[in-house]
Amino acid sequence: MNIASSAARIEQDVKTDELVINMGPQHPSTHGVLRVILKVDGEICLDAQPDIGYLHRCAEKIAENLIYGMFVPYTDRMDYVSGMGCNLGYCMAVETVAGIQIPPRAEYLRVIVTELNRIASHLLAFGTYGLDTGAITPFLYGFRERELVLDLLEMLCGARLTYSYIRIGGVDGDVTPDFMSKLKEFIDLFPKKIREYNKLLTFNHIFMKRTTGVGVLPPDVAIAYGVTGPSLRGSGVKRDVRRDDPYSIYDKLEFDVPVGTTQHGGPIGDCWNRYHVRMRELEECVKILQQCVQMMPPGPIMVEKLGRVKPAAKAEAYTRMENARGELAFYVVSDGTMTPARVKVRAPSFSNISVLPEIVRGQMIADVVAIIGSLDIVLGEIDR
Amino acid sequence: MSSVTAYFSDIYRGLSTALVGMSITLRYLFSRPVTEMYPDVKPMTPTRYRGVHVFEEEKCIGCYVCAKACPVECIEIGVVRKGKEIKITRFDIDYQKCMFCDLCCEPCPAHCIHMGPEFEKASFTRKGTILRFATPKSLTEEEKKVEKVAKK
Amino acid sequence: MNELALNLPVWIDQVNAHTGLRISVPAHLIPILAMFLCASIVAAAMGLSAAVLVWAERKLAGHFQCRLGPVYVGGKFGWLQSIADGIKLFLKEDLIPSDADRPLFRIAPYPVVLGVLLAFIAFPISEKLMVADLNVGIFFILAVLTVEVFGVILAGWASNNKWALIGAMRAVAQMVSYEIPMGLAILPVIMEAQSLSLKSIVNAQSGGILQWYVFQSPVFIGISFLIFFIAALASLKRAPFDLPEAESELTAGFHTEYSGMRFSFFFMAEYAGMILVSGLAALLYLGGWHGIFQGQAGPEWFLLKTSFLVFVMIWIRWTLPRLRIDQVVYLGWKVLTPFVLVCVVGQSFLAYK
Amino acid sequence: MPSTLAATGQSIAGRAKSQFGEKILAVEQSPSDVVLKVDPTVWRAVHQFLKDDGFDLLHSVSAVDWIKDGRCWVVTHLFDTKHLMRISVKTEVPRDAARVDSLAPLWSAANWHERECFDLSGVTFDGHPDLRRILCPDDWVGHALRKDYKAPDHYHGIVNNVNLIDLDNRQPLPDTV
Repeated sequence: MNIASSAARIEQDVKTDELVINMGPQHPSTHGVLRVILKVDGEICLDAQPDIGYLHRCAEKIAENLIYGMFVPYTDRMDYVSGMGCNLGYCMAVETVAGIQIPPRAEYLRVIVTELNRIASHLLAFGTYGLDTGAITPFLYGFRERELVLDLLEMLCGARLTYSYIRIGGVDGDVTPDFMSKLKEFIDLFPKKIREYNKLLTFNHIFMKRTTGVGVLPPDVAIAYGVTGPSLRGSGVKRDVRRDDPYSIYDKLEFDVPVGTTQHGGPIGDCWNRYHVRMRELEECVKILQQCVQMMPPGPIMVEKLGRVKPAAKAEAYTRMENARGELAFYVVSDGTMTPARVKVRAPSFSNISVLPEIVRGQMIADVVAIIGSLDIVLGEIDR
Repeated sequence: MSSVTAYFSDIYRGLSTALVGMSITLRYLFSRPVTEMYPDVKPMTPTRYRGVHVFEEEKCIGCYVCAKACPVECIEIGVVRKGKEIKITRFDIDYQKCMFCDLCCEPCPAHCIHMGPEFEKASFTRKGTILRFATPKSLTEEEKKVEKVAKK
Repeated sequence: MNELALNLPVWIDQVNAHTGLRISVPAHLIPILAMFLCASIVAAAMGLSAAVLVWAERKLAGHFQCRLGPVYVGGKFGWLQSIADGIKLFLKEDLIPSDADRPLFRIAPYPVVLGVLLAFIAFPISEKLMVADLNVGIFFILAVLTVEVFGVILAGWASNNKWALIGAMRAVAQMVSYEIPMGLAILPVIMEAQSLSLKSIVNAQSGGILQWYVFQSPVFIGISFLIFFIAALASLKRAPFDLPEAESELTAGFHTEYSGMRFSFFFMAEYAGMILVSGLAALLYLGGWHGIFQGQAGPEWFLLKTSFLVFVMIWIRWTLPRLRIDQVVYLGWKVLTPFVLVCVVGQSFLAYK
Repeated sequence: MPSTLAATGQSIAGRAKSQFGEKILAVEQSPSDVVLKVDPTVWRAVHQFLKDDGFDLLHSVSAVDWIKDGRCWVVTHLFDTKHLMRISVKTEVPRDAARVDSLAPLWSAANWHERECFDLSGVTFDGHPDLRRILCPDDWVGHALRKDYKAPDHYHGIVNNVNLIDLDNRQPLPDTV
């Protein structure tokens, strides 16, 4: 694209002013309360500085004042779109630091709910990305299927958004036969719907023109900024914690790690790639769910006699897990009491959004929206 | 691909994919809507639904375990103990704070508090969101002295 | 209108005879009275049809998206929804931002409505039903539609809001770009009909579906019909060309700061414009009030065709993503304009008999 | 459950030990990482060494406040995306003068992570290009994750302390600062 160079030429010929625009915190497409300070020259964006913190609750401080198990409901409210992932990340960290082994059935249940939640989260990303690019109907279609997932999760844990289903030492409740039949129904139905989404939005020519070659994130820049998850995989880097460092039962499951391609006729790492990686991950989620349903062993779902979680003093663990948005890590340090000395949350969106200034330069205002949407951020997690 | 063919294939693909998308939306125009008519038709909440608590006062032993387990300290309990006799004078839950996390119900030794199916407890005042579960009791002066009210 | 002016004294006499009143109107006031009557009929019809259309769009949008759309207001189907919305907008406070250019901010909505309103003057619904059969009807409509641009840029500038300004800039770039393919797309039809009067253009298409211009000359006029429709979408700022008010980018574009009645003027102009350009397409390309078979004619045919085109507009809006401004301008100048030029040249050879 | 990659940092830890000698205070094994305890003076040099060795992804920068010891940990977690290796680097600084060198010249990611660490834990990073608060407002007082931190009751007239809100009759707000 030579937009930037032509902009420079116009700047030489005609003396024009730059316009500083405040995008957010109340703006329809900043996905929450992100504020971006845009410096534009007409329609072309010269600089963008994200400003975060509007949703800051200092959850890490709250964690220091609660006993280990009590912090689980708060993790739901970080990445509120995929709360199960946050539950799992925190519980894994505490279990690692306290040396708790959880029963196999609980592991399967954990994977089922996190993958279901990943589907819900990616559907939201799909729908809102449609909205960002101006197509309203895909959003409703995405939410229609997301509703099915939420109904499933509601059946299992009684809540639709803030689950706190995964607890330290296991999970909150066992599946019911009703749940399993509904889950199988969903697994059968969903691949058809993915094909429909692809027809409606992914391969729509206007949509492809809007996203191809826009916001190209080279792999080295992505890694330098600590970008992880689908956004990194969109740049062609095949890194997925579920594959590289299988936690829970992911080593027993077969699934692909989709990465960005050039099949759409654009560079690797553009918005379309980041978006399409998510769409292909939906298919992989269905695969994982199918395997989990078949392989799930009987048994207890909670550690017997968990007792008090009281790790040794100065014990620490830094557990990473692949949440819908990237590598979510919890750094738990114990001081030998019932409450942790420090819980640090490494939120994937925090690093993902920090790369924004790097990739919006020279793009147009409409592209800024497309880029923010393709990074798929959740502000609850960035600000914590 | 030369730029001429690219130009024409762009136009062709623009039109054809638009028509494909329009055929999908047209199909849904004639399919049944999925809207739930919420205020008219109440949705069925599943059995494990975590709504407003259900409190069984006769079972409660006033042990404060639920209040201690609450991460947000939204439960306030008042108990009068006279020997083996237990009188629950207060059992208030502040639904401004409650996260509906179910952590209070798990440790209860008497199984007297559960999450219920009710979820419509909006109120116009802050006070209205504090639900008092215990039946009101008149206390004697002596009982008032031994009444123990605690949040945690 | 002239017929109305001729009939008015007769009607007044009849009213006087029936009621015993003694209304007498001086002869020189009769044309003015007729003008007022016509104007108010057009304005009322436009307002009413815009209201119906808003409801229809919401209802259709709902069903396209597996929702229901409005259901409560007015008993079944929420058919009074847009009336209720209208009342709400009437009663709302008319907010003007403190840093706005107040006089400009106040007058900006009027040119927008004015353009569409004026265009209805030369707009025939059937053989008889029209305000004025201008001999330059189509030219007049295209000319007054352009007035809307003034209102939009005024609104964007006077709001003193950066988003509104960008929206207005986009609107102007887009509407000016698409005037050209839209105007050129009409040329083949005019060449074929040898007239600028809409009435004679339609009457040249009488005699069954094959006489409609789209089917008379399916290649050149057919393509120019498609181009006219796309260009009309763009100049109406309808999705997928809704960049001036792109809600995900510019919150609401040029009318971000407007509320209440002034906002509803923008809204009404958009919907009245939809009816206008759909009707125009029906008149120019689809035989206007002539039916599918020979001898069938009447306003119902015209309304049917218009509402079908309006339905297609709604359908497109609820399916497609939005383009980017450079792509919109590219489409206007590099795709539609060359194609329509080919159509014009081709049709001029065909028309040379 | 210990991570399968927990011990992947052992070999590089050994090499770092021979490179920096005394300055590497200890090499520990946590359930998830090899933890390299280093002297604050070689903070950036060790990271430079690790980055040159292939640790291209800075996962996080965090600080742990140990008020009883009067010390403060600054911890980074690194990841090598090509060879799938991970390591953690830890240093101890006095909590009153918590300063280390910034890693922003090495990893772009460090910019925001260090800003967050400065904002919440009050660690100063020397050589950081733009060390401002990131989550809290610029005029916020104190660093929330310090153990001796007390949240203010009011902030610009907004009541911050829940216990000060009278549910029955709300007091008029104090004058804004």
